[in-house]
Amino acid sequence: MTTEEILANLQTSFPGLAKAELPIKNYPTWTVPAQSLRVVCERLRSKFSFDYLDVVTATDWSGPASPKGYPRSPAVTPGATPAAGALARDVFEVVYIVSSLSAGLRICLRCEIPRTEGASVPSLYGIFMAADWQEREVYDMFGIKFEGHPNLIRILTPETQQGYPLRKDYEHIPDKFD
Amino acid sequence: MGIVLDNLSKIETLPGGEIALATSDSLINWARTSSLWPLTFGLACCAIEMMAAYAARFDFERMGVFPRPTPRQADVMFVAGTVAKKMAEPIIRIYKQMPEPKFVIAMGGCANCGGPFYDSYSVVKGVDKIIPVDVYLPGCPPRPEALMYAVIKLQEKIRKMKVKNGSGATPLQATGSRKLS
Amino acid sequence: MTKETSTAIKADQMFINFGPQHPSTHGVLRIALTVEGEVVIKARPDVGYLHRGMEKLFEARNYSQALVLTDRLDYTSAMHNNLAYCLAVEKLAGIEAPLRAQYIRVLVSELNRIASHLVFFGTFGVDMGAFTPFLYAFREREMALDLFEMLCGGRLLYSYMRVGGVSADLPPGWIEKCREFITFFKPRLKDYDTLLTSNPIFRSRTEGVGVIGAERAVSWGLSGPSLRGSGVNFDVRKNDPYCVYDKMNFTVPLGKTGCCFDRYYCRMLEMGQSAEMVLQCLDALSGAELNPGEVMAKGVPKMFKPAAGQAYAHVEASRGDLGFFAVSDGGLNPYRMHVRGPSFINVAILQEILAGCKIADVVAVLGSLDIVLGEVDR
Amino acid sequence: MTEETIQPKLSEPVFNHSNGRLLMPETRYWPTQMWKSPWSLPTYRRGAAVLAGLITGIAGAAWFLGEAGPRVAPLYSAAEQFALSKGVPAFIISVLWTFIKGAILLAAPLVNALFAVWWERKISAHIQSRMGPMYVGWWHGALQTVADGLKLLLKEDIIPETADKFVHMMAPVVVVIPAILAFAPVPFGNELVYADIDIGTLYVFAVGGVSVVGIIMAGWSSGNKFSLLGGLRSAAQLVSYELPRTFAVVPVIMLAGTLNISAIAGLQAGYWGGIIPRWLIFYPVVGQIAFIVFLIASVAETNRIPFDIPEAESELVAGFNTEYSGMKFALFFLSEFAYVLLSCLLMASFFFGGGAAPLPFLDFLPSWAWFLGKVLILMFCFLWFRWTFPRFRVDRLMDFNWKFLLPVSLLNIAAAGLLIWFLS
Repeated sequence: MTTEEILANLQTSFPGLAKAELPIKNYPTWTVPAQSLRVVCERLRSKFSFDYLDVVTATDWSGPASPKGYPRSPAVTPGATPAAGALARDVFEVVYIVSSLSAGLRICLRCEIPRTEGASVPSLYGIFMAADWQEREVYDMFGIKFEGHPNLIRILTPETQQGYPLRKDYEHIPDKFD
Repeated sequence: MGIVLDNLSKIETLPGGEIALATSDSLINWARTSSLWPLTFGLACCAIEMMAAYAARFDFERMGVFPRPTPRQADVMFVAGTVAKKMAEPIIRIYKQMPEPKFVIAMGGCANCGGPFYDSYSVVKGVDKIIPVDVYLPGCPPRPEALMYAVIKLQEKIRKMKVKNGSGATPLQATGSRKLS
Repeated sequence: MTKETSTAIKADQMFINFGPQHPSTHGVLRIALTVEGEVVIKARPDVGYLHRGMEKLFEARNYSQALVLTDRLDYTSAMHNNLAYCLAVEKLAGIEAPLRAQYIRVLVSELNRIASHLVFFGTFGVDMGAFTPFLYAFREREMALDLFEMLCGGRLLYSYMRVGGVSADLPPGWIEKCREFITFFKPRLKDYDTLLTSNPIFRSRTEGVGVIGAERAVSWGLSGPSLRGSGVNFDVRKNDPYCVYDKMNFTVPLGKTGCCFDRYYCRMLEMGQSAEMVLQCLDALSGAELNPGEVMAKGVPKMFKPAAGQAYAHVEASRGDLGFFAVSDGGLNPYRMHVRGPSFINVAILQEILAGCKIADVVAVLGSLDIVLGEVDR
Repeated sequence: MTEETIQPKLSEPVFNHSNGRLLMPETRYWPTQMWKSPWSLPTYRRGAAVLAGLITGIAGAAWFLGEAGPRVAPLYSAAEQFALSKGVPAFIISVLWTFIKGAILLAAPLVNALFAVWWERKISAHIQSRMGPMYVGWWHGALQTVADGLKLLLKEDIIPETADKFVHMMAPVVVVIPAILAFAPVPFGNELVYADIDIGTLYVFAVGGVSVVGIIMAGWSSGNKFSLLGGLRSAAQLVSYELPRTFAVVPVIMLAGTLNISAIAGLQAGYWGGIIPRWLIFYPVVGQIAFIVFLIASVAETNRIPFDIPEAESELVAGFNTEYSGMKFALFFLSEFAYVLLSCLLMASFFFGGGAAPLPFLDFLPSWAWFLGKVLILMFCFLWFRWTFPRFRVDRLMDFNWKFLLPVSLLNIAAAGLLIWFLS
């Protein structure tokens, strides 16, 4: 069964599911509305044997990274600031790559959520155990809450960390070690 | 043995005391330079080169460098790698657990000044911000030979230590780790 | 220590802080163990003691500069990191490396896999209390490092691969030296087996310890030898071939039960397969059909702006499926670069499989998963 | 893909391809060259020559010196005569003599520690294709242990805040004193024994068993969880392995008919058929099993790999001595090597005929030289095990003891009974 057929099959029950405009190269990329993410993944796993969660990550599309996010100003080369303002919009894009080891298929799921303080998506914990730490990492870096995750606390940064570092508007507050 | 070391400098007042003191200094320093026991403690990439220095080709044990797993029995700490802010407190604690006289070698660019992560939000830019450092060893990562060179430099430093100046510790060590704001 | 661990301890239990400074945590991992006598009741791995904010730093470097940071991820197999990064950026920018460069990439990746697995073999031996394998493994590893040093001047962190190829062709005499190394190395694998693998004490320490079933391994997203030790036949080199792996002739060793010994022995067998692949690459490279000297794609500037887009490329690194997710907005710097570190995902399973183990098994399980903290914490 | 914006000016890297560092044979060679023919390397030949010279030199010196026991006796009687003629009471002489002998005996574990630690480091290095200590002292790091000891003596002595201070301080003492006391009835050669008591075997095991209390004290009082676990592990291990160790000696006692160690060693003099020495290890089945059980249990008693779970470095950091620094730690080290020496001395006396020469025509060397040689060979076994085996897990260790060693040693006692019945 190809990914096209799977998509057609799923679209009958989830009309929000669609092919993404800007796909990941060489990967079938679908956009999923946040509310049906968990159900789609459950269906993918149970019906189409997509049992392996490769990646959970996110992108902050709000524009170029603020230089204040670095304790010392990085050596920014001229022209490094992005020219393409067209892509900038006020969303977080949560990216999942799931794969089926038996069928050798890989699908990228993308889920756009508005860029607010309490931005949240449903957690995939329970469907894929691999989501456990990867979601914690995304929470740590972006502050995106994963609803239903049993242990959503910071994982990589120290407890003294202020703010979410991978947000583009992150501003570093010097602490005692700087 | 602290009592002996503390009172050893009083020999100087005796006739011929200076010679005796110089002899005991050289004996003590010989012992200390000849058996520098580091802590088996690695942080990042440099730790692999540190392991290579212990291993067959470079064989640190030729110089009497014999790794100990616990800070209580160690003389020197190789801070081998990037010091993340989360790791800073444990490093200070380990340093405090080591018995005097204790030495620190900052191995690699990260431990010296932050290295390639000089502009990172979660890296301590140089381990000398949290503990006193005796020898700075540049490189990313330094070769095992370089680490041996750092140890030789540390030995040179130890040879200049005198019992007269504060129970044989280097001046910075006498005050312990720096106070954090 | 978080509140969660300090409150839930009963009178006959004890809380042990395993790490971050501990001889056998392979870096600065911390495991919060609740033990009852010698038996672990609960384990909570705590990572982040080497968090360097690498993904943030990628956004402040251009594509060539960012390559240097990738070396520091999994520092025992830097070539794989370089390769995965280069593949992702090449995909993003639409560059294709020349065939000779692809062969060299496969060659050095496999050589680095040998070096990396030797570190595993040595440190696993130390975890088990046998110190000598460590020295033997490092003796052979030094030879592989000599070859790398000849190739690019670096012993540990290479930055040898570049976007569009590799930085330099093989130096004269390298191929013969490499063959010499492989012929020396293959009999040493038997030595390792006699020294450690066939030791009954070692077998009793590892067999049936830390069993991860196939389904559980897949669900937790394990990859690499840790996954294959559980009998799941998944290898990126076979299932999603990159470079010239589709032309290579090799088998993927599989374990049966998923215990520590299976994971260990998968790695040992993989070294033999890697040695075979190195020989195949050397044969191809010493022939005349691959143009000597043509190791960089033509017209790749030092600084470039890929068109806006997203790409994901993954390789089979020594520790598993290493992926780079790159997003470009058309600027000089990556807009976002995410690293799927196999160690990071592999180490998460510790919280489940350590419960019920002995304290001595903690080091066995941890050692058999073969994590590198640089990749876990990034 | 867009055109380049800035082209940084960098000089091309220059590689010295033809002779990189790799290809310089004087400074670095690959193990391949070593593997082909190690004897082609001058260092190998020189090392072998030095080793052969050392062995012959020591043997020659031993031959020249001859038996120590018979030479000491006339010295002692002459000194006694001299003192008696000056009017010193006899009991003072005997007390003084006891003290002098005690001081000489005390030197044995101390000198042994200095030597054995260096030797262990050299042996381990050569097993692992390294060199070991090289630069400290005049020859091959000969003074390495002296430097280590001096440095440890001068280190700060830390007593942790959470420690039970008195017990923490006493623990090394409790470990070391029995280790030295246990040497009293052990012979170092014919007539070279401090206290030739009749219950020597019993005494050694009884006194040696006290050290475990010190280890438990160390583990408990340190206020460190790793130490505590190490102490508990050592309590379980040492008490368990005492049993097979003692039972392994029972056949020896049955065959010899005495508990006096030097008498046991003396009974093994002589040869069967003029060739095979009448050592206990050559008694069919019983001797070999007793020796192997005793060897294994001795390795376990001395906390060495594969039985070093009380100080398992990769699990418990340093086990019971995690919190010990400076000289206290050195005392633990000293006692460990003292027990290794003691085990080797016991094995040499029980199973290898003490000071008897292995072949009749070799008895021109004095008994203490044979004793020393046997002890060194047995000690080498201890070091060899340490650098070859992995470590047992704690429950497997107990299984091994209770389910294998103990039954075997009990069966061996029965077999010894059969053998005695058969011989008589």
